[in-house]
Amino acid sequence: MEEKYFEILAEDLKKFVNSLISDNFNVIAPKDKDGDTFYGKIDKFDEANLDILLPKMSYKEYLLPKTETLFEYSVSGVDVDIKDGLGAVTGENKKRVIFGGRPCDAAAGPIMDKVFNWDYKDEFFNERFKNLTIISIACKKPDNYCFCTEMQLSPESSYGSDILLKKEDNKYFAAVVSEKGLELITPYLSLFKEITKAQIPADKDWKKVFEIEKTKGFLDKNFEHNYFQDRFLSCIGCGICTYTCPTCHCFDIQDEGNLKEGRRIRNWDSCQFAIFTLHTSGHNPRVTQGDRYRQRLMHKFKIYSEKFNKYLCVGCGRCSRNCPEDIDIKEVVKDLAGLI
Amino acid sequence: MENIYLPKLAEIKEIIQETNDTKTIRLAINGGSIDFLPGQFGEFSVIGEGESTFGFSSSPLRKEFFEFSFRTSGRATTGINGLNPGDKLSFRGPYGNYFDTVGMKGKNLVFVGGGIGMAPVKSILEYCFDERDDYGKITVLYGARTVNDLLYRNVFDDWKKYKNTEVVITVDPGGETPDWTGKVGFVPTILEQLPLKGENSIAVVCGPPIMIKFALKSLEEKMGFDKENIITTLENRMKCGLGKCGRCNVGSVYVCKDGPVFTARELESLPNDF
Amino acid sequence: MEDKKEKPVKSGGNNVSDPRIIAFVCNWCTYSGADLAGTSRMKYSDNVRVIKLPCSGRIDPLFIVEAFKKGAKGVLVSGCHPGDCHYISGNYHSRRKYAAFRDLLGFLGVDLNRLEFSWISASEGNKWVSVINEFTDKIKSLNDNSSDIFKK
Amino acid sequence: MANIDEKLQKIAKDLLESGEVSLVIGFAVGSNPQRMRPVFITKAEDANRLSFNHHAVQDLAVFLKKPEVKKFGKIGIVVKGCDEKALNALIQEYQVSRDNIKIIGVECNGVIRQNLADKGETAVSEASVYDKCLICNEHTPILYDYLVPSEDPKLNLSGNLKPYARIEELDSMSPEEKNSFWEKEFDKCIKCYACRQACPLCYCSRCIVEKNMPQWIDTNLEETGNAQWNLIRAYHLSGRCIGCGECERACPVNIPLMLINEKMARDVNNLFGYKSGLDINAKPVFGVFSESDFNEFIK
Repeated sequence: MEEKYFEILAEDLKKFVNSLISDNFNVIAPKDKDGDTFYGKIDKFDEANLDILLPKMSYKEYLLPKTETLFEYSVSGVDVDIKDGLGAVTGENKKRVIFGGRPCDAAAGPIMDKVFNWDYKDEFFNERFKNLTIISIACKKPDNYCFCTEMQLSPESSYGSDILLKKEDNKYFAAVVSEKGLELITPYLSLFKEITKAQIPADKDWKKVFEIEKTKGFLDKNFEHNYFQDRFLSCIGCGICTYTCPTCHCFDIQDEGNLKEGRRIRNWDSCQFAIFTLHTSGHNPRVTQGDRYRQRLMHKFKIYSEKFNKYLCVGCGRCSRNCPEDIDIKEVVKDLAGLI
Repeated sequence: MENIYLPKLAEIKEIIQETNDTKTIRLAINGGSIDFLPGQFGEFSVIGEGESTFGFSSSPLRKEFFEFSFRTSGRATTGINGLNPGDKLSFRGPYGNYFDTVGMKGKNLVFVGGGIGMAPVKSILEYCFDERDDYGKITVLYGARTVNDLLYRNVFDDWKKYKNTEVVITVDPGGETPDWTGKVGFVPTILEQLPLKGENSIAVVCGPPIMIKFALKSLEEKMGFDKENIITTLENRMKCGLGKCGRCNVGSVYVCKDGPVFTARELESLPNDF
Repeated sequence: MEDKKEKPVKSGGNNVSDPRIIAFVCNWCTYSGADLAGTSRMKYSDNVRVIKLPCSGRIDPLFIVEAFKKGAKGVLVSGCHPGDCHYISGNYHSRRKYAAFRDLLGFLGVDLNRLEFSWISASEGNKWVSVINEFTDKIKSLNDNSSDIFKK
Repeated sequence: MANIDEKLQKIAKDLLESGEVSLVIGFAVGSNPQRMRPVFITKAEDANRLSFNHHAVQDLAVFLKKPEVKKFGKIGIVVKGCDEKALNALIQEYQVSRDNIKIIGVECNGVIRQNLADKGETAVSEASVYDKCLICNEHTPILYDYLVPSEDPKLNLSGNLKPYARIEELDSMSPEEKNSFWEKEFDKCIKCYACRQACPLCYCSRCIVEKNMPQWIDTNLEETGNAQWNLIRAYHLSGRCIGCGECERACPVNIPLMLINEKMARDVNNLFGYKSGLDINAKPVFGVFSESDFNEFIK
């Protein structure tokens, strides 16, 4: 689609979001809770915290819920009755809008989309993705943990967003980059004033600190390098980095219930757990935490990129900020880029 | 719109107790087999106990049933172990790549299996028997720890009946019984005693990692097999089988999609992560 | 699926008037006590399902959680009187465990009226009957809508 | 501050040079000046990386359960008072041998809450430290081989702030109210198991949630599975938790886990007169019993 550009006053943006809510959209925005900020459903515009750099968790759960029912079953005798779980997802007719997220979070959508559709089509994901409209706000001031610029994005990138807002004083510039975005604002066009691309302030020249290709180059050749074992002695093997990550998508499939009735579900899972690859025989290909953290790096910066020509990382830095033992992935990736 | 995680229900036709902890289960959907190719696998489960990954062990050309073999060890297999003929088993698949049966045509074939690793080998082996005229000499070498650990004992004699075919069964030293008439020795050792040449030949190897390691060495170094002509199948922990759940990736491959069948050449380029 | 959940409820179901109670009992004292009640033709509420274990020391708190998880409206744990344990000290150990576990459940919002502990010896058939009857009455009197953290 | 760092570095250097230990686990400056991180020193010349200040929130005793760390054999470890209690509990439970460990105790007058530190807080005060610091009786570690004294002023307690005040609030609520409070909290849980992994006393090589025959704890990340997991985690730590607060600090969704842990610690103390982690020769509270134990709840 040809991009369209608009200008909207801060007060009109508020009106716009409030109208979305009253028109039955589920609006998800950064929201203060227990002294931190998380994505959550808002009932009015003022509940959204648009000043925070990034909420503590990503909004991945709106694409890949923590637990998803794949199907429900009931058994009588030798007969098994299976009720497709997809029905419940398509039943969620109410459309969701993610409002006030950052470009890095938005970029995670298309990155995950590749995994869920590269071969078999995962309709659970697709159905949710289809019904999600993403309005992001460009960052002015990334912090030290951010590295989206190195990850082929930027604090002002519109990749993955449907509408990208840029704030200036008391107004916002809106770049509508998808049909979905245009469709969303069309009923409210009176609040927007169409402008040309030239009228939007140009992106800043964001400087890279390191070259991610070099990190990949290191990972290509140094599977057995001591770095992994030494550096990740301080990793305690919790799943925080993977669970707060907007792009980590690994899951587990489990049956829950009894032999009469129950459901098959998929749950979030993490490559940082020893049990992730543990075979029933007791053999585990990834014995140490170093092996497991290496796998996370490999998956993000090598395996995924070799398949899909992009990286499985948007540089949001959540894993670093949330790590209880202060393992900073930006530092790690930079180290690796320097080692080659 | 299709839910790719939704299983089909297959009816159990027959259960063959192979050893005291392994069984082969013969299944049918709508009274017959499904379309699959040798080397592929499926996700099998008793609904309520979780899925488990097994390779098919029957020839896809035998249309009345399809089968897999399993060893009872965890929750899913314990559940399957409790089933009887007539019960339903949930099944997803077939998934993964397969043996290059076309490329094998006209070649001499060597099949090497160890323990329960014989299951996927049996599928391709019986496929080749079913199309016997397409292939050259067939040599089967199968070994297990003890006589009682040998699977498929009921079909060894059938295999021997095919023309131009040599079937060698061996057990590890100490695993023989007084009336054992087969060989005694580890699979790689016995393999080296066989009159095999790498020219115009393809070897299919599957078994425990240590057996694969030494068998590959023997085939390459002693018999002159080219790495492209040695084929094995990998087993990683899998959940979805669809290239999504992220569990089985090694190097830059998803074993469930890009595998499980790999040549020794391809294995060489993978990191030691399986 | 929805209609199938509404199966006809047999005795000891999950409705208010007929709540299911799971009793974890020790093999040596309480089970024999219950047995005595039975052989003496004493009548007691039939809502209870007895699960026999070697000793009250074997009754892991996980069992209690599991019972609630599966829909039990009440759980009774019962073993030998202090000093009478067949294994000398099993019931002393379990008493400590349960004092703490009970506190924890209470703190997390489980209605402690649904969890009962008792010492019943092999000769106390009468006590078994009264404990079961009283417990059943208590559970029936509770507001069934009180949710608990194990179930939706 | 620098004085403390020098002392720590000297001790570590001597220990490594003399071969008394092959690894020193300590703190070093982290990814920003308001963060400290664990550091693993194996060479005497690297000892100068060691540092300590009121941002050293981690409990380093947690690393002693890692097989990769155990391999080092004799280990020196930098601990605050609360962390040292974890060591005591580990020694009590035969997880760590006193002979294999050199305890480098540091006096601590409180560590600053990490979310405040990340927002720029650098001063130790009643309002900026964790609740655990407000009730701490072990500012000086109980057991140590070396002690590095603090140069921070003593924590000034006004008494106006009530640590873990919500415990009493909850205690006075009805079961329904408590239930709905915890339901909301557990609903946030994402089962990342950071609470377990960050806990120095959660050392089982295979956790109960990782066992599926039988499946005691539902695998879902919804109400039922989350509640069961949090209940069992708390139960396994009652009478053992030493109150380092690492579970709560690590929790990415801010579940107030310390309310449960502290509640259980208080109850165990009330019921059995036992506080964990104080004495390496004491028997764990659930490993022993008394004939006169609390009996009122049993008919």
